[in-house]
Amino acid sequence: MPAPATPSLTVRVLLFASYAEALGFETLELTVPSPATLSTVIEQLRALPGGDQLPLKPLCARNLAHAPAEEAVAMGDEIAVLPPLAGG
Amino acid sequence: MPAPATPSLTVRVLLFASYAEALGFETLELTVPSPATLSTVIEQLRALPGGDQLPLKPLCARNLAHAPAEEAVAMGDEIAVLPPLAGG
Amino acid sequence: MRFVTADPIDLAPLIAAVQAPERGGVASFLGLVRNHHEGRGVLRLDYSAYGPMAEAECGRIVAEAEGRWRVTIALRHRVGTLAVGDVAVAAAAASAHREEAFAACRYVIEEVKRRVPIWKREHYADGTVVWVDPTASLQHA
Amino acid sequence: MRFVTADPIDLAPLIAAVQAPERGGVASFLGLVRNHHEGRGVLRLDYSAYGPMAEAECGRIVAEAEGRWRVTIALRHRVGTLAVGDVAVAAAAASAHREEAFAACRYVIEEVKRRVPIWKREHYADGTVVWVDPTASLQHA
Repeated sequence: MPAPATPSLTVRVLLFASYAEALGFETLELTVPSPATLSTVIEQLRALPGGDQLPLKPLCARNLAHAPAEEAVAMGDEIAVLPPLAGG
Repeated sequence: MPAPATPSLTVRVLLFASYAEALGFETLELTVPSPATLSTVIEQLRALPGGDQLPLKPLCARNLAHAPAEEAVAMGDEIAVLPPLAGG
Repeated sequence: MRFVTADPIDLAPLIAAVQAPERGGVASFLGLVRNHHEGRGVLRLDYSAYGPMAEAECGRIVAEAEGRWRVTIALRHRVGTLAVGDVAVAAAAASAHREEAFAACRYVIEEVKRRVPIWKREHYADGTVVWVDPTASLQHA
Repeated sequence: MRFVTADPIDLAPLIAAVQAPERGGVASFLGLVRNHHEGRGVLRLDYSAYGPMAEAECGRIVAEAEGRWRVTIALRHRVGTLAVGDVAVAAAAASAHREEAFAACRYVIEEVKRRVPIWKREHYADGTVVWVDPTASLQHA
């Protein structure tokens, strides 16, 4: 019998402004082991080329709302990594 | 030799809004014994017909600036008696 | 007559008068004629002023605000007959520092209400006409 | 797009949208593009947003203000390329109570700066272009 597949989930990652420039993309479908939190997603992003320019704990949003690093992520979530906000 | 005249001074009194209605005039040349304060002026105004509708210590201005009741008045001053302010 | 006017007040030229390339924030306030006063329906009101002193007092208030905060202020108060919804008073404060713009704008409006010799006579829906006395009761906005 | 717009922002329609016969006070704030940032001359700047979240966050901020004070709020933030003096953000708060109008307007502007996902890239007179990071230094207005 084959070993059961490691459970995983896929999220949509959005980068903006200086972070998009650092990693060279604005959107990415990212698959991470399940269960996962926003920290898991950030760790994987930081392993990509240019990812060392992301802070260890960037501001994140999950499905259009601010969310803490320890928040769990689910299949299909839209995860945004937000550079320091400068509106107003 | 005639007795020296009692010293006096004349001021211009302005009334506004409900006070002008109560006393039936808006401006008056008023002569008061000298020295005098704003209180002296108010006392004389309160002795006029309708003058009992003025408060004992109304808001006053002297020469375009708020002034306390004990402030001295001088010949030619413009003294305004101000009903409760309602601007804004 | 710089501060007190019988003409309708428009906020836009006041903001234009205070804004400048180095001032990033403009706080402003409009006081409008309301349709009620202490539960009674208001149809319109007449504002009257002790004109020369109102000008002088507005000038002192603006100078105080501009001395206390790093702001430039514009201020207008209307007199004459106003209808519900008309602008009775407008103030704008521009600054490089938005907290100061807010603080100065608030100060100007509070001091105008407290110190500027202006009176209003309200015409109520029931036909009565009354000189408003804000010291006689709680008064808002 | 209710809150975030690429069109120039005019305060008058925002004030018109919130004023009502029972609301006697309208506090408002305009944030304008300044000609300097930390001592450097600014020529223009580009605002960009995470659009759907910016809309959602603005809606949450307005709902919070309207729940906390007796106010009606209008709010707009511009995106795209802005010149010095252009309006970047505008908020208006109408109330029967002027203290609440001021407090709510101030809250909305502070929370927009703190929470809404918008970024700006400043083009300086010396030819450099920088993503602005308000957390990196003191920031005003």
